[in-house]
Amino acid sequence: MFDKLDQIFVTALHWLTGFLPAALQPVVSTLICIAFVMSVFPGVFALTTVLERKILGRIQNRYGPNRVGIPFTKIRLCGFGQFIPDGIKSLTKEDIVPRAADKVVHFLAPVVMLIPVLLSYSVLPFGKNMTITDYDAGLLFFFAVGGAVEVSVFMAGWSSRNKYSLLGAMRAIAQMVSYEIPLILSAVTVVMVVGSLNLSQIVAHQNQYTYGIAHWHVFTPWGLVGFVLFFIASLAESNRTPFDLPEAESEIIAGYFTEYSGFKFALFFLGEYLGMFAIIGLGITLFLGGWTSPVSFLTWIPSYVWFLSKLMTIVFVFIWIRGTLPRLRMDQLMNFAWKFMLPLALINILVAGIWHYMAADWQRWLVCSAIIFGAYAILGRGLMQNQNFGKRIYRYAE
Amino acid sequence: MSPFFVITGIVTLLGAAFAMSLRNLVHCALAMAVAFSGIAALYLQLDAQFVGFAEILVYVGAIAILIVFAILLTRSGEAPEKSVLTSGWMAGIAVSAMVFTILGWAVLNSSAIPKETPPAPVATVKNVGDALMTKFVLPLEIIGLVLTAAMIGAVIIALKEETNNENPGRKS
Amino acid sequence: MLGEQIIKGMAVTARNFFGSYVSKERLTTVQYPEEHLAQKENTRQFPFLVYDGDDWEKGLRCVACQICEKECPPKCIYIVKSKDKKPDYKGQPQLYPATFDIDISVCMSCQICVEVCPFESIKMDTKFELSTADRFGGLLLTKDKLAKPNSYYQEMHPHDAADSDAVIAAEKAKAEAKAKAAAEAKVKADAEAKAKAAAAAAAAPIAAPAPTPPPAK
Amino acid sequence: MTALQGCLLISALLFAIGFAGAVARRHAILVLIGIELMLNAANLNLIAFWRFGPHPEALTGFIFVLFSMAMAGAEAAVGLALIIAIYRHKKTSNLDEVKELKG
Repeated sequence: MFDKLDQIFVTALHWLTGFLPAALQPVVSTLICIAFVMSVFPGVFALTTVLERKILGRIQNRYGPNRVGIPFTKIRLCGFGQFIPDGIKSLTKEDIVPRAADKVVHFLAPVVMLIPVLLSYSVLPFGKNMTITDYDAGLLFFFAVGGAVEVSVFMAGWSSRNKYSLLGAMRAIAQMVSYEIPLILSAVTVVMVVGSLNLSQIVAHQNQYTYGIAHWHVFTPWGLVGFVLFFIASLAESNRTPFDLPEAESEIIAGYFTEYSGFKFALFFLGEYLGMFAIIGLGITLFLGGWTSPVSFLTWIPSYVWFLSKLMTIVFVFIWIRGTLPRLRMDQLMNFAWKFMLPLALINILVAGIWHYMAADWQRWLVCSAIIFGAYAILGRGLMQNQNFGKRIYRYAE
Repeated sequence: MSPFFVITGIVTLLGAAFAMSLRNLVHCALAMAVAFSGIAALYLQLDAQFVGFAEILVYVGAIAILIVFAILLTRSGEAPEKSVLTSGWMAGIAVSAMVFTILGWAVLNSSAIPKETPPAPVATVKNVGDALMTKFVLPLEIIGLVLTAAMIGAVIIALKEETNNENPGRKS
Repeated sequence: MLGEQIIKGMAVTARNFFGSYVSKERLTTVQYPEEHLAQKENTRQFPFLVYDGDDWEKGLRCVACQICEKECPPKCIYIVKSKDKKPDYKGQPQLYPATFDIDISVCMSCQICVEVCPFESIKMDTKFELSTADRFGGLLLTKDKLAKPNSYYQEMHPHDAADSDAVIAAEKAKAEAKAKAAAEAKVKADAEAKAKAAAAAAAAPIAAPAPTPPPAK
Repeated sequence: MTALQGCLLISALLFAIGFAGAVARRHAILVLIGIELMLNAANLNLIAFWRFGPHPEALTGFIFVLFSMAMAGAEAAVGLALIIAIYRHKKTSNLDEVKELKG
């Protein structure tokens, strides 16, 4: 019974494509999968925009949006209909292109932003047997298409012919390039231990239980550090606070999409949130067991429910962090990436190697935890002692 | 040859042609990114997934961005007023056309080219990793060394020369 | 150690987040259309015309002197004098406004019309939810929409209303005294003293319903 | 025309385009782009011969391409650093103007 519920989407897909001739089946099945991704995740995006405003409001002791419900009725749904007027508003606004802008590049930038982001969903396992394309090198694919986002950011920033746009784009690219290294290095630990770049196999490796507790990678010393590093780097990759320098409102208006309005702005907004979900989904797959349940007696809950609830939990933490932390300065951002996260990620790779080759008993816990804790203490101390930046120098002020 | 392969090839070649012929350097760099994505798609159709993904990661994700940064740092983002071609451009294009003619003739008339398409080979990540760690372990190490040397060299070349104490910068 | 302060900060925001669901006192905002904040007494929005008695046409204090029309900085008042006359509260025959329009889309709530009015007939209202679908006709308030009873004014601005009532009472008393003086023209000095006494006496009982007026405003 | 010949033709044309651009354009960065295109043409050749050759299980061409990509990365980094250094020195990145060694 629960197995059937778990596999309901897979069965439905097979059932639907079963009516068609064999030559058409792969095409139609692909189209259905694309429709699935294009409907579920923008839906989650719409929900998250409201949720973000509500949670931020509650953190600041306000109500947040609580009015708009189902249109033409009195039902309010606690304001979760807010995304409908927001969407209508952004779709019907005037689309302004600056006169000096490079029209073609300006037009293409949001499209180029959205394509790699949507492509990256194709390798994520949303549930049991629910990976759209099970590439052998799925992880590499994810990072490869993630790199193409930088090109679109540059296109948006450069083509607008606006100093704020260009500054925002440069900041965004510098930040993405810097934080991609700890991101990939923290994912490498998982690849080392599992021995595969295939995301389904990474999840399958975590789908075992001892004493009723799952073998999630986050429950090991190297996995915990890897997850924390991955989490911080994914905050930076998706331009979220405290790493939202590329779109710091108080300094450079909206960064690289300052000159975008209407539908194109909505596309950027969508692309940014979808990118955030994708990278969270990857983090869940690598460290939080993907679609598996944490304890063995809850395995009857369908796998996609587990995936989505983990996704929403991490999105909540992202919003919580946004409501808590102020924005970093550019030098602090770079210091943190290169002087703290990169060494810690390298040490973590060493620890993962030690973990892999030591016998599975309490000694390896002790050794690995000791190395990681020592490294964290030393690196953290170094980072905190570097706080005296001296007198600020304004090079162009005189 | 499937039609999809032909289309990808045409896109790649168009991207390359635009990358070499547009006036604005940033457009050239973006067209180059298109050409590299096309090459990655060609690799995917030749059953070389790993190389295709690596191509996107290295060329689109890193080298295109690097080139774009260099364009902005050398302030050549705007199209120049003067001619963009060298003095001997006609000879250069003639030579390249000749190269293509000879290569094309050789490709079309070669007897060494097998007529039948062999079945798709398996290049899983595991195979590639095994090969890199056994047969090609020495080249791999050398590549690592070369990359490190290149990185350090690039940093040293691009580093600002220390002038007098006019701008001491932040104390760390 | 690194990260300690971050965790402390996260705890603070988490406390606020959950606390806002538990205790209503934490929430600082008001759910506006359903809940209103109490207004300050000196709130002013747009002018209205005061009338005495029950019939607004008869009791309108305005005599169409057009001072407010002339003084209005954005020129949002439009008055047409009547041809005939009707008795005012003193019994004197006076003109009255045949048309009295205020365009509140132009009005800037400066209160100058109130300051200059010698007849205590124009005052400031506190109604602010005046949005309408018709931006020209809907915001042009005519005489019938502007006229509001004195009791409404007393309720809205008790202190100011008491002042204005006192002024009117004094005027009335003065007028009565004058009438008396005209009747008893012969004993002038005596009548004047009497009138003063009557004025003092008349002020007290009429001002009584309102709270005690402050000495100076 | 077989698939291998198609690949080789595409790669030959790509090489010719890259070569023509590298020779005919005067901007240093464009020359670098031309060189990258030529390198990619060679890589495409290697992959095509690996795919259609007699011994694909040996993975020689495949791994050669991976190494050549790493080299291309190193080359681009050093080349662009040189261009930036020259620009800082001479305030131009036009190749016709930087042909003197004295400076």
